Amino acid sequence: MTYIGIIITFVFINNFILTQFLGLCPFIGVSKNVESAVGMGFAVTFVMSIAALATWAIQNFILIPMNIEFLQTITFILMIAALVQFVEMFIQKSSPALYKALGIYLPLITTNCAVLGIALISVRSNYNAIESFVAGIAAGLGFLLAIVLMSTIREKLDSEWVPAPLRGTPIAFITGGLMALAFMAFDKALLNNLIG
Amino acid sequence: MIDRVIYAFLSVGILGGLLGLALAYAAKIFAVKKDARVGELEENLPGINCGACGYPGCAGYAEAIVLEDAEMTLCSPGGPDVAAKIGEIMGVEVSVSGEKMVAQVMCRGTRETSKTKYEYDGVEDCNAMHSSFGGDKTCPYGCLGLGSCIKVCPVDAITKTDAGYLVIDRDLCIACGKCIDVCPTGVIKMIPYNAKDIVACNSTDKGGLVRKYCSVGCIGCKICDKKSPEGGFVIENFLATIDYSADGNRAEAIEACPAKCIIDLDAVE
Amino acid sequence: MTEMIKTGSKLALICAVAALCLGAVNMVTEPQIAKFRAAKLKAALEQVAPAGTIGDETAADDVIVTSYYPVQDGTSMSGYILNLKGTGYGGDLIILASFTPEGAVIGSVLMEHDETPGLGKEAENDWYMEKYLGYSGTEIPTSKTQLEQADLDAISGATITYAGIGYALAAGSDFTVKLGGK
Amino acid sequence: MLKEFTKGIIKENPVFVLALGLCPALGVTSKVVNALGMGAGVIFVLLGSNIFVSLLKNFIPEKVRIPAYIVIIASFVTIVEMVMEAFIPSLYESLGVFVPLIVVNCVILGRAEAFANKNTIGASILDAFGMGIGFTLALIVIAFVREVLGAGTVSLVPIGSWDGVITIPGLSTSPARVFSLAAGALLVMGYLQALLKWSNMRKTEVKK
Repeated sequence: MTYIGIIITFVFINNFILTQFLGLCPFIGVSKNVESAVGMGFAVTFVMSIAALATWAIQNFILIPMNIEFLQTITFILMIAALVQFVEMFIQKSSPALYKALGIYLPLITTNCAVLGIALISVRSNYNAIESFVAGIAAGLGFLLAIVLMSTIREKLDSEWVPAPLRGTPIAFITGGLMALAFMAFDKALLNNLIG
Repeated sequence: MIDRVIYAFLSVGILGGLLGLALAYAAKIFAVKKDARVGELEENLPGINCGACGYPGCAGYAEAIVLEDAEMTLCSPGGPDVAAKIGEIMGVEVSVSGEKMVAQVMCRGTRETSKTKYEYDGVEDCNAMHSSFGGDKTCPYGCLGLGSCIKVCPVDAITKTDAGYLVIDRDLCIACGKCIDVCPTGVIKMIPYNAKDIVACNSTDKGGLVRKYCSVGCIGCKICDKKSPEGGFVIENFLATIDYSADGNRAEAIEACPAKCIIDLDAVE
Repeated sequence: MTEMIKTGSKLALICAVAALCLGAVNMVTEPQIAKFRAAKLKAALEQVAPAGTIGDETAADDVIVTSYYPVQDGTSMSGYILNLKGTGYGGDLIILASFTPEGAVIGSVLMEHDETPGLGKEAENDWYMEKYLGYSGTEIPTSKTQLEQADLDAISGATITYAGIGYALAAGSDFTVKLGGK
Repeated sequence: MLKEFTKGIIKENPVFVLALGLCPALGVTSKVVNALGMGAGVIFVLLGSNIFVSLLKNFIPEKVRIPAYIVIIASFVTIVEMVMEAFIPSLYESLGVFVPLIVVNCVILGRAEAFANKNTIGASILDAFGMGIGFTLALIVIAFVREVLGAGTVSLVPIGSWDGVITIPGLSTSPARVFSLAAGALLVMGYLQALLKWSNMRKTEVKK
């Protein structure tokens, strides 16, 4: 699949949050204001692209040669957890300001289904190294797009009158549901028309 | 068959070991030297991150105390006991003067009791309404009742009564002052926690004018001071306020006040 | 320094022990899974195969046809069973389909897919796949209009899945014709 | 002690109250039988992980805390995956990509991080059961609503010849198919949470 195809697929057609259901916990939890959403979006994109590459390496250099593919889940998630902790320490040291903005969201990424999701999906559709990396970035951008759209809507919602039982997470879910409805418009036909 | 189990054992073991070493090593070189006292301070601060001390949350305040030796009594929600604990951790004697303060809305005017200039149908936010001609109420000093303070209060101490005016729960209020900052008409004021009564009005217009636009507004008639001289009533430019250092009985004044705007806080609204 | 070694070795120990348990469980479950997968394949082959003995699988270097089994009935070639990989809405569609040497569809089963439940997933049912019987080559409906004429666009909104199946079967049919009864 | 168990079911229900484990909660609940399968998997993994985490809580060094917990959780998940694929393959097929995702299910790591590494094994077991059952109940409720509206059927565990699917005459012919899709799941989740919040508010009002 061409790289543009991958990007369009993961940003629009198979958007990680709105059609694949991956990464909902931060999507609901962190989308209260735009800055934290953008911060979370970039942190996830950054980790996802490296994780996709690292897990591709594990799959092809360790798991397949030794024929121990049943260890896929454990090795992938071990790598992701270590990667996230490493990135968190690195950012804390190199730029405390960025760490203050992102700090609390980084450990959240380990438990983010989207990161392991992209690793498994790119292995399952046996992408090569570059395709996995591009898929990681694309999925991250899809995540960023969805979470930033969501945070702008939720900020607007704060000043609107919302019935009492709907305030907080319920209205967030309903907004997410309506966004998912809109995202259903992007389907394979879009891909075929766009890149033939 | 067995060899694959051994492969699994070795490969994941080595991978885990390498990652563990890398993380431990990274923890060493990336270690940001954090003063132990900052952590300890953070535990003792209330943790509501309300920003009353002027620093970004309790973590920010803790760091400011240790690194920039900020004032140790700024944590108003914590009050005297938190300040004492900070002093203890920093090894400095800290004494907090004055007693616990709480915020109160000095207005009981609702859409029934106060006239309005226009029909407002916009964003549920006091500042938004206030930006168009100072709010829909004819009285420019009163509470607009759209609850911006409710949204900003970190401890949800403010509630809107069925009658339509706002009440602040004195036990919940942590005196962080956020409601005062957000309120466009400045109708929220700080009073001592154990204050018994308040004059629920903020209007300095002449009595005649107040009577035209609000039936529960103070008209500066000074009856309260005559009826309960030791109640600490101070009347300046047509508005009565209470000097809480005098704590005499104000029952007659409450009774006599034509606008009934002196409220006994203990008589639960 | 020693503290680092201790941390590293502790994590290594936990990971190694975990991997050991997994290896052991895998030894127990793997033959079971293999047996189950083989049985499933055999059942599908029988369901789809024309009369005759099924030959062994030979790889095919075609984009859609991954491998095929020749089926001999006595001396004459009664048909071929092909492993097809089409693309549906959710991802790949793994189909096992059998064709007469002239390329007419004898039978087909949807083996693996990620189609949406309630929409594309309906293609799993036999009543859907049987509608393709008898078609061969270019007659196999692939576009929306062709699918509707042949009453194959069973559920609205899942046309992409059905078009995916149509394309795969058409490719399979051409492939068998090219084999020419080898 | 019993409080540890009961809190997970209503008061601190992981899905509705803590908003954890949303990915599988919405992803897999297009059928009730899937919810049961996923719930059982999560209870088993949560139980195993809580026990081992609280067992090893002094052994695991602070610096590699999260990777160590994740390895424990991942190994339990892989065991569930293997056992399910080997012995109940039909359920494994319908759970698809969601089985490995149990490992990043925030509920499990959340409980390991917030509870198991600070409490005794006994409390951790009760907490695991409480949270697991709370999670499963939430999943069943969501799955029931989504399946009835989205497919007009209620599919339970097939026993013997009965394939376990109860079709609702009126609905199953022309169901609102959106509910078995992503958008419908989010909407159902939103309205269910609103319902729960509304009933809590009414309860507190009645009490006041």
